[in-house]
Order: sequence, then C-alpha cells, then structure tokens
Amino acid sequence: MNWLVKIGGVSFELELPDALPGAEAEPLPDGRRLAWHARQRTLILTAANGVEHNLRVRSAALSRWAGEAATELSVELLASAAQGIVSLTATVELAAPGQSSRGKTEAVKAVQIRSQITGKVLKVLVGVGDHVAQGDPLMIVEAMKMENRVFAPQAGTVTQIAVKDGDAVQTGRELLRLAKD
Amino acid sequence: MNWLVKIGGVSFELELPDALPGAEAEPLPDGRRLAWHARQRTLILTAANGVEHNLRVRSAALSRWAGEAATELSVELLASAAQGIVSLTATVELAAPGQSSRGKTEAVKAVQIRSQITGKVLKVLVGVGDHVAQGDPLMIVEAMKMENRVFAPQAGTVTQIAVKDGDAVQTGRELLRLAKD
Amino acid sequence: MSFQRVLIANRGEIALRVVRSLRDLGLESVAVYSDADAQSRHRFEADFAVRLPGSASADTYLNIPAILDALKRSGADAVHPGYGFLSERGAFVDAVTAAGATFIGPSSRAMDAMGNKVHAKHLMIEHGVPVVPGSKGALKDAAELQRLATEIGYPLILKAANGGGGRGMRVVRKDIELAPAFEACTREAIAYFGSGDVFCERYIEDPRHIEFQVLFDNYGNGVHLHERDCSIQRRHQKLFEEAPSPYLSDAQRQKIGAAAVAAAKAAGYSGAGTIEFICESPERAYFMEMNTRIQVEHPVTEMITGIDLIGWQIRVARGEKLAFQQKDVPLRGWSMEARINAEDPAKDFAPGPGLVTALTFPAGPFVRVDTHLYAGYAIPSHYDSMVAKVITWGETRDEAMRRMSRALMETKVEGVPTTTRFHEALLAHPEFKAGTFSTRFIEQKAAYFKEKLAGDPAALAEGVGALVAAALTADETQRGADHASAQPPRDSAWRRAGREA
Amino acid sequence: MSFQRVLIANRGEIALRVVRSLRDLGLESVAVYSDADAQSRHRFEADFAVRLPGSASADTYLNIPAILDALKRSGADAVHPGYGFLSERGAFVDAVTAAGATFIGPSSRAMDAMGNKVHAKHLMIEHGVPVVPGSKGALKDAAELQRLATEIGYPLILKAANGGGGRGMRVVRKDIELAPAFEACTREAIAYFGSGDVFCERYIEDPRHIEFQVLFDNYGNGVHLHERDCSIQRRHQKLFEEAPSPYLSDAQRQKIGAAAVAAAKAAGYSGAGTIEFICESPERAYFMEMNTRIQVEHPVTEMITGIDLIGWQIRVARGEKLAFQQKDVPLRGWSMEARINAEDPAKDFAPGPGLVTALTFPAGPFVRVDTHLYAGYAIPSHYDSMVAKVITWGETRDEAMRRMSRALMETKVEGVPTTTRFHEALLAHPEFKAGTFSTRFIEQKAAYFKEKLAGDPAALAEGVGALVAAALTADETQRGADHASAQPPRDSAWRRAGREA
Repeated sequence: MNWLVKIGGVSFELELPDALPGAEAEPLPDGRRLAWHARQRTLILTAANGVEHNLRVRSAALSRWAGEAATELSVELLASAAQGIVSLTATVELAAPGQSSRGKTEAVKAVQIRSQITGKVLKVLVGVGDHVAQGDPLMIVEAMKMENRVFAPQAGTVTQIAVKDGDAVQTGRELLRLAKD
Repeated sequence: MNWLVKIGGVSFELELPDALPGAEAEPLPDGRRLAWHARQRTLILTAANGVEHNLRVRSAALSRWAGEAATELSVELLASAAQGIVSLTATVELAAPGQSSRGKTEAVKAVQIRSQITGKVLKVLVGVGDHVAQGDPLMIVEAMKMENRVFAPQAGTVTQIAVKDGDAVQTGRELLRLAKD
Repeated sequence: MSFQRVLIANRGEIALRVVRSLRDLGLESVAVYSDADAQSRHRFEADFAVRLPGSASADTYLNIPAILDALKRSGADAVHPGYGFLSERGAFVDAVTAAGATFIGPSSRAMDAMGNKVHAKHLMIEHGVPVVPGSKGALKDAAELQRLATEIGYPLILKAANGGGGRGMRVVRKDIELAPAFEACTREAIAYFGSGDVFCERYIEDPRHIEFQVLFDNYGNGVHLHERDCSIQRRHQKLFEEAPSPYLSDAQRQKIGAAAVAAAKAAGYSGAGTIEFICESPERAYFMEMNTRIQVEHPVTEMITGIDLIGWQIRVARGEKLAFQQKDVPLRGWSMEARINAEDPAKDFAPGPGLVTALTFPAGPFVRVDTHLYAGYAIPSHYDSMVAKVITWGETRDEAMRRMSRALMETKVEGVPTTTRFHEALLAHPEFKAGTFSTRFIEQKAAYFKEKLAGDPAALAEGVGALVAAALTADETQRGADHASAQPPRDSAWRRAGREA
Repeated sequence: MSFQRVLIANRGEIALRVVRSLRDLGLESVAVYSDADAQSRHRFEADFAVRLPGSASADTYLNIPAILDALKRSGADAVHPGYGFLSERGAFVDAVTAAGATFIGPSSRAMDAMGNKVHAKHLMIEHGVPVVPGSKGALKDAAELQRLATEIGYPLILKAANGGGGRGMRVVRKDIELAPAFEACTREAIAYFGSGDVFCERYIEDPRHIEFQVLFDNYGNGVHLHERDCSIQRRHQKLFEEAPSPYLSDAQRQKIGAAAVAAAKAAGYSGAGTIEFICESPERAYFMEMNTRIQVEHPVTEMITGIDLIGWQIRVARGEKLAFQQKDVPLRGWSMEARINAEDPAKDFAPGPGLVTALTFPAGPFVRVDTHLYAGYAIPSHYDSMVAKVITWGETRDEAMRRMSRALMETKVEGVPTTTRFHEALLAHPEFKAGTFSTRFIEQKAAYFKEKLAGDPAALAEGVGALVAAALTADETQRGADHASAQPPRDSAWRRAGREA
C-alpha cells in the first residue's frame, strides 16, 4: 500500500513493501539489503560486502484509531555508534494518500481529545458548551496511583463529552471534542 | 478419549478430561479443583478452603510415533515439600484401549529400534540378516560432538535397516528392525 | 518464633523477591493476589497462593481481615509485608501477632515510634543525630529571628505556621533582608491563614537524599550497611539509586552511620530499616525520617555488601542473632539501580499499563534484574507503575555506570512505554557522570531531558536512522520508477510488526 | 594495539558474553555465524554480523580463511577467540596478527609453549611446580622400580610405553607385588605392543581437579585469581564447578597459586590462562596442563573476585597494565556454576538438540545466568550441547549451594531435555554437600544418580504426585460412575499441553 510518511517536517509518499524483505531479500538498488527478523525484533541492514548491521528494536508501537485511516508508528532503535551506545526514536505518521490524515475525516474545525493512558476517569472538569483556553484542564484520569490531567491543546468550545466520572478508558479512547474558535 | 495409563506397575483405564479444567473449573468430588495455566506452565490444585498449591511444570514432553496409537507423556513437576525442594518426574504411557500399545501393531516378533536423539548416522555396524546378541552395538549416531552407540535391546536377527551412513535422523526415527529369536 | 510457611502480604517484584529468600532458607511461601493480579508471576512462583477478591488496593492488599483470613486458611505461621501497602501499619503487626503468627519486621511499638515524625525527630535529637536547624516553634519577634540567623546561618526560610501551598513563605539570604521579610511574612500569615505565627528553618537549596540501611536483631545488636544515594527523583518519586553515595567521605559515612544505629537502637528497633537524611553538604546531613521496612532500592546495598537483606529480615524474625558486627560489613565496589516504570518519559511520565508483547531483560556478569514481568503479561492499571529494577555492580562507580548502559541497551519492552530511555539520557549527562546532582536535578535539567527524550526525528534522519530511512526510500524510489502507477493495496510489514508487537 | 571493533570467532553463550564486556568498554562487536546458527542470539546481539557459509565446524568456526575474510570485510581490528574452536591454535594467532589485527590472548609462542604438554611439564619442573612423580622414561629393571617406589610411595601404576586402551597396565600397592607386576607388565607389553618398555608413575586413585586462574599483562605483571574446583565430571566433561575449592587451605592456595604464576611468567604469558592440577591430597597437587584461553567456568572466579576476566583480557590486549597486585585480588564468599546441557541425564546423557518451546531462567539476588537460549530457538545438533550456565554466589559454600537449589528450581526448559535434574540430584548428595568428592564421584555414585534420575513413578505415586494422580483419578472414577459407557472421543488437555510445549 502507498503511505504518506512524515519524518520531521518532510513528508513524502512511499509504498512500503508488502513485507519487509526476509533473510532471502532481493538487494536494494545500491546493493544493500534490509531484512526484518520478527522473533529477534531486529532489523538487519546488510551492506554489499555482506556485513550485517543489527538495528535492534526496543519498542515498536502502532497506534491506529478506529474509523481513521492514519496510523502512527513509533519505533525505538538501538544501535552502536563508533563511540558508545545510542538509542534513536522516531514517530512516523503513516496515512494512505487520498485519505485524509488523522482527525481530518471529522469536520475540519473539530478536535478530538483522546486518552493517552489506560485508566479511570476521576473527574470531568468541563461541560458541553463550555469555552476553554489553551492549556485549561479538561478532566482527570487516574492510572497507577497517579492523577493525570488532560489539557486543552487549543482554545475552543466543548461540543461533546464521551465519558463520565468513573468510566474506565483505554489508550486512544475519545474523551471529548472541542470546536475551534 | 479413554486412555490406558500406566503409572509404575499399575495400569488403569482413564478418561482424561477434554481439557484440564481452566481457572473456572468445576470442583472435583472431594471439593478440590485442578486447573492448568498454560502460559505459566503451572498446574494449580486448589483445596476446598481455597488455598492453591502450585505445581510448576519444568518440562512436559509428549512422544508419539507416527502410525502408532500409544503416546508417552513425560512430565517433570516442581513442588515445595515441607522441608526443602523436590522435583518429581514420571513417564506415563497412554494408549487408547482396544488399540495395541506401542510397537504392538507390528508383528509381535518384530522390534523397532528408534533413534533416541536427533543427529547424524555416523556408521551402521550391522547388515540385514546379521544375528545380534543383547547389548551388541548396532550403529553410531553422532550429535553435539558426541558419538552415541545404539545397542540391541535383545537378541535377534536384523530384518530391515532404514538408514545409511551419513543420514540425518530425528528423535523417534526408525533405524532398524530386529526379529526376535 | 520458629516458622515454616510465610505469607507475603504484597505483590509484584517484591513478592517474588521474598519467595526467593524464603526458598534459600528452606521455607515455604504463600502468595496473595487480587483479581487484577490473577496472571501475576508472584501468584505462580510461590508455593501456595490465596485469592483476595476484588482489585482495588483497599479491598485486597490493604484489607487486613482478608489477609488474616488467607493466613488462617493457608496455615502460614509468619507474614512478610514487603514495602508499601500494610508494611508500616502498627495495627497490622498487632493483628498478625494476635493471630498467633510472626510478623517479619519491627514491633508495632518501634514501628509507631519511628513512624511518627515528631517522635522520631525528638529521638534523633536526643541521640545527637542532626535535624534541620530552626526555631522550636513560632518566633516571638525579629530579634529572636536575628539571633537564630546568626546561630544557624543563611539561607533561611520563614514559614507561616498554619500555611501551605507555597504561600506565606520567604527565603532570606542576608541580614538586611531579615526584618522586612519577617514583617511581610507575618502580614501574609494573618491575611491568608488568620494567624501571625511564623517559624524559621534552614533553607536547603539543592539537597541530596542520602539514606542509611540499618539491620538489628531481637537482642539489641545492630549495624548499618552504609548509605544509598537516592537524589535522582521526579516529584519526590525515586527513579535511580546508587550505593555508596559519591557525596560522602568515609569519615562522614562512619559518623552518620553510627548516629543512625544509635538512634534506632534507642527505639528498640529490630529487623531492617532505613534512616533518610537530607544533605545540604557532606558535613550537613539532617535526619528526615525512618522507613520501618525494606526499601525498593535495597538491592544496591546487597550488591556492595554481599548481604541478603530480606534473608536477614527473616532470620532475625525467627530469632537468629546477627552473624556480623559493624567492622565485618563489607563495602566493595559500587552499585546502581534503574527503576523501569511503565511510564512514557517523553510524555511527562504518563503511566502506560497494558499488555507486554515482547520482552528481553539484560543478563551476564554483574547485572541483576528483579521483575515480575513476562511476555504476555498485562500490567494492571490498579497499582504502582514500577515493573522492574535493573541493577548493576562494578569495581568503581564508572564501571557500574558503564555496565548500566549496557544493561539498559539489552532492556527491551514492547507494548507499554518504559522509563528505560530516561535512564539512558540520565547516564549520558556530564553532571550525573561526575556525581554532582541534587534532588532538583531532573527539574533543573528539564530542557536537556526534553530534547533527549523527544524522539527527535532529526536524530533519526542522521546517523543510523538515516540508513533505515534511506533503505526504505531507495527501495521505494526504485519501485516507483519501475511501476508507473498504483500498486494493489498491500499490508505493510511494519504494520504487521506493530500488530505482532 | 588500540582497537575499536572486535570480531568474536565463536558462537553461543561465550560470544554473547564477549559482546557484553566489549560494550562495557565502549567497543564494537562483530559476530560470525554459521548457517546452523542463523537464528542464534549472538548473531543479533552483536553490533555487526558476518555469515560463515556452511554448518560443520570445519567449514565455519574452525575455518581460518573464512574468519580472516570476515575480519577484513567487517573492518574489525581485533579478534576474541572465546573457548574451544580456534582459541588455542598458534597458527590462528599468527594469521590474525599477519592480517594487521590484534589477537586477544597470549602470543602464539607462549600459547604453543604452554600448549605442548611436554614443554609445559618441563617448564613447571624448572619452576618448582610439582608434576606427577614417576620414572623419567622406560624402567631398566625391577631394582630401579624398587628404588622409585621407595622414593615416590604407593600406589604406583606401571604402563607399557607403547600401550593404550587399559592394556599393559598394573596398579601396585605393596613391595611384595612389585617384582611380579613388573614381570607381568613387561610380558604383556612385549605380547601386545611389540616392546617391553614399561614406565611407572604415582597412581592417583580419587583425584580432585583443581585449576588456578592466572592473568598477565604485556609487561610481565601477573596474578592468580585463586582456584576453581572442577572435580564433578562425567567422562572428563566438567558438569559443575565451584570457587574456591573446599579442598584447599589458604596456605596451600597461596603456595600453588604462586608456583602457577611463576611458571606462566617464565613462559612470557600474557592475558588470561588456567593452570590445571590433579590433586591426590591437598598437599599433593600435580601440574596437569595449561589452558591458554578463557574457560567455560570463568564466571565463578568473577563472582568471588569482582574482576571481569573477559574485560581484562581485552584491556590487557590493548596495552593496559594490570590495575591490581596479588594482595589486591579479593576472595569473597563462594560461587558455583551448573552447566545446563541439552542432554537427558536419565538416558545416559543422550544429547537432545531441538526446539526450545518454553523457557524460564532464574533471576534475583546473587544469581547469574549466561545463555544464548530463547523460547523458540532450535538448538542445532552440530555443536556443543552446553546451552546455559547457572551461577550463584553466597557468603558461604552452604549459602551458594542453597541459592543454586533455588536457581535450579526456577530453571524451566521445555522441548529439549536438560541436565537441570542431574544438578538437583548432585546438590542433594551428602558427600557433595560435605565437599568430599573426586573426579570419580559420578561414576562411584552411579546407583544413586540412576535412582534419583529415573523419574521413579513410585515417587510420583507418593507425595505431591499423588495429589495430581488422585485428582485425575477421582475425577475419572466419578465420571465413570455417572456415565456408564463410552464417551465420544475427546482430545486430552495433556496432549494439547504437550503439543503446545
């Protein structure tokens, strides 16, 4: 499938291969090969001379919200630099081209606020119709003995509240919607 | 299914339950419950008062030869005794009743010799028609840098040899057959 | 006081840790587990287990009647409380004892005496252990304040006696500021809190958190096992600990340690305990409080002394005498502990419970991991976010630090976020490497951590990341050139990898 | 001699072990792997990897040209040989050096000198290290034998100079047996081997295998790191090791250790090496041979000294001086190592390569595991059967032993047989517990091990096993009573469990 990939500020269209090539992969045009070893969680980049560079994946998390075409991929790679050890992280946003990216299938002025954590809604601090400023607390979600505040990412009016006090929420669950001013 | 179970010298017919009861198991007649936790490799025996006794499985190996009805189950359980730690092992031979047990589907006078290990046949020491005494070496199978001799379990005449020098063999693979004297 | 079967009134890694020491001593273990913990390793690794119905802590691990019921049913004759939960409740000690079982820890009297901060502080003063200097109560007037300032030295902090939330507080750094500050503070105290009572204390700007491990038997014999430095904290939560502290000299170690032992002895303490100090400078360590239980960070002490602290808690409880004196307590090398919490350091440490889909922990020489995690385990959202402790040892602080880098590199947890990357950023900071940091380190270096933890796409675009991106792009460009138009929709291996994860 | 990227000419756990020490020192690692090892952890855990086509050792890990090619392609500038394979081949050292890379180990000259048993023995005699006493060559006559017998003492063994396979050998225990034995032995020697040459040596009935670890830098500085006791062997394969040895007194340790250091120094040795002794009694330790590489069992030495032996091999090779002298080498506590081999101890240790379907290794305080196994890994049948080493430490031998029991109890490997149960049986034996055993222990206690390892169904019928059997049977009996006749065929959960396993 073709994907819209954004790395940093640069976005480009990319067809990711059906599967990352396996150990028997065809060489890339420059003679290198890239193979994903799922069980070992290792991406191996093989140089033309056969030397393999191991890129170990510490964590790979894929976030895909129901009803949306966009997919967020977050990968943390471990590799050894000439001096010492480095760990690199990137979040890559993938969207099938032609399809709008996350949240854009909604009315352009609506912003969905989702839970970043799995936990319990301790208290909803706003009501439908309330006007909030950027940074205002919207609700408190408790997880692992900690209270976590959900803040407004921008100013707007609360148009919809999807949860109530005491609700259990999963990561990615929609909490409320804000209409932009 | 009904199974013929031999523990020690005692054999009895037994219908093993479809599945070992899960965590929500029905109680046994004496009020105890037995539940198998596959991921944790633990068999939990719960007393009538709710106290659970953990029987951890160190290894469970099932040997079933192709074309035979009998199944050998070897389980090693770890449990803590009042003083110190004990590990218990048992090999249970299971056979569906009515069906003959291992090797018995063959002509009663034929004995199949199987490889106990995975490795390579280094040398076959006998030929078809040879008469061998109990304990005579029949072939050498190499695995993990060690030479392992296969000995005749009883006296007899070699009627068939299923492998040749250099063959790779899996555990349980038939090596040769002996006709009893 | 002899016992054979010990109920562990706790969960997670510390319950497993206790099972191990019990097993070393030939004793049986009984786990208790809540419904949310039905798949937790501590349930399965103990010899016996008893369910505590419910999931909330109040219904389960804090529910004294439920635990006493489990004790009775399981036939256990002793209780180990672990840390947190009921471990510092005198009432629990009394309940266990009344049920005829041995509580593995101090007496409820010693626990309550040391647990009460005012009591404990008085006991410390009595035994010559320094506490934060200040006025005994409300200040009479500016003149009294001036006398105290001369005695204690600057900086000082003035606080409204009934105050809170940062209001009614003033830091004073010179004589000339003293009178105006006292007046302003009194005014605010009256305005906000209805009373003009103001007291003063020495103000500690960049404190170190240093704590001494003590161990006593039931016969009044006690030693300290040196100190731990727990200054790396975020919002008063310890994140990274080491032993010994790079801050103390040997003479200071001996002096503070001896004072800690004397004070605990005066309280009739028995078992393992920790005396926490707040340090303004190596010479100025003030008593803060005593924890009357095993600490999360006890392994670093075990690594530098070779002494099994939980094993000794149990041995002391069954009436054994300490087998060593102060002079026999080794201090060999250096040890560090990184707490692996299921929190995302790049998102303000937001907790992330959930399914652990893949897992690798470090191993090999001089590395230890205490954890209850396994691949396929769902971390419940009801309890603490700490899920593993990665511990290293080295002959020197530098070697322990380099081993920690290696151990963290081997640490891979997929499915939930962890603090692993935070620790890598910490180890890379020159001031941490130099051992010069206070409890305010994380707050002071917020910009540094933010940059390091942002998962900066620029970093990916450079270096190794570039190789991956380049390879993917090169592959794509080539294909794009070959096949002019749209491909049939295909599933990306990345997506699949993500799903498998 | 400075280097940055090190090729590890080995596989499995030792390759991983070397990666870890390299990482601790900030150096890069290059793995090599055969086709049979394409899924081995050492390939993935190293920073770089190069395939060696083929699977047989001769084509891969013993193939000097292939390894030199990998060295060149990977840009590595040093080679660590691990143990086994090419680790003691002087020709490999020379080839690596000729390719411009550093060999991490002794010079080929020192290696060959110490590797040649006759050379090494002469060197030892020169430096006052005792060797097994005996005749210098063939005996002239019975009279010479009598003189030697008086000098050396009984028991003696007479051996045909050209003999082998146990023939032409006679053990002599008293003067009166001497002349007849010499005549008989000479006769047999002529009859079977065509030469009447017979020599004699002291006969060691129940020897202990004790070895000293030495470590030298390139400047002639060397120390020993005490001894290891490796007497628990089966057919000359070590199975269980400990350090120190319960057999030696401190005075003997210092005496033998000093002699070992002197001899290695005379050979111009550099790096880590091991000098093996065969002990008839603590006072009678005879030089056997020197291993000019790291040993499988090096971790027990690391645990009692805190010194990273592989780290020091690397540091010495890059020109560092030893940072400690003999008096600074600690000896703290006790350590044990159990070799987990993929062999079935109940079936005469038949090797069992294959798929590891489930895996749990021990963790927690004072336990270390060195392994390349993971769940889902297929152990190849081409190489050694040793797949893991479980190592424990304790303040005393007893504590180390109890921790080993605990660690083994946590060790669970499904899919392939392992020697775990053998070690449990070993630890349960009173003579092992008492520390009184020789290299013939396993052979002498064959009946004990046979019984312990048989998986005795009687044991299952008793004790805990009875609970399971009873539960299953009770369940069945009940069902049998309820439903008179045959049930529809159903799949047994045990079968399923076995299949999942």
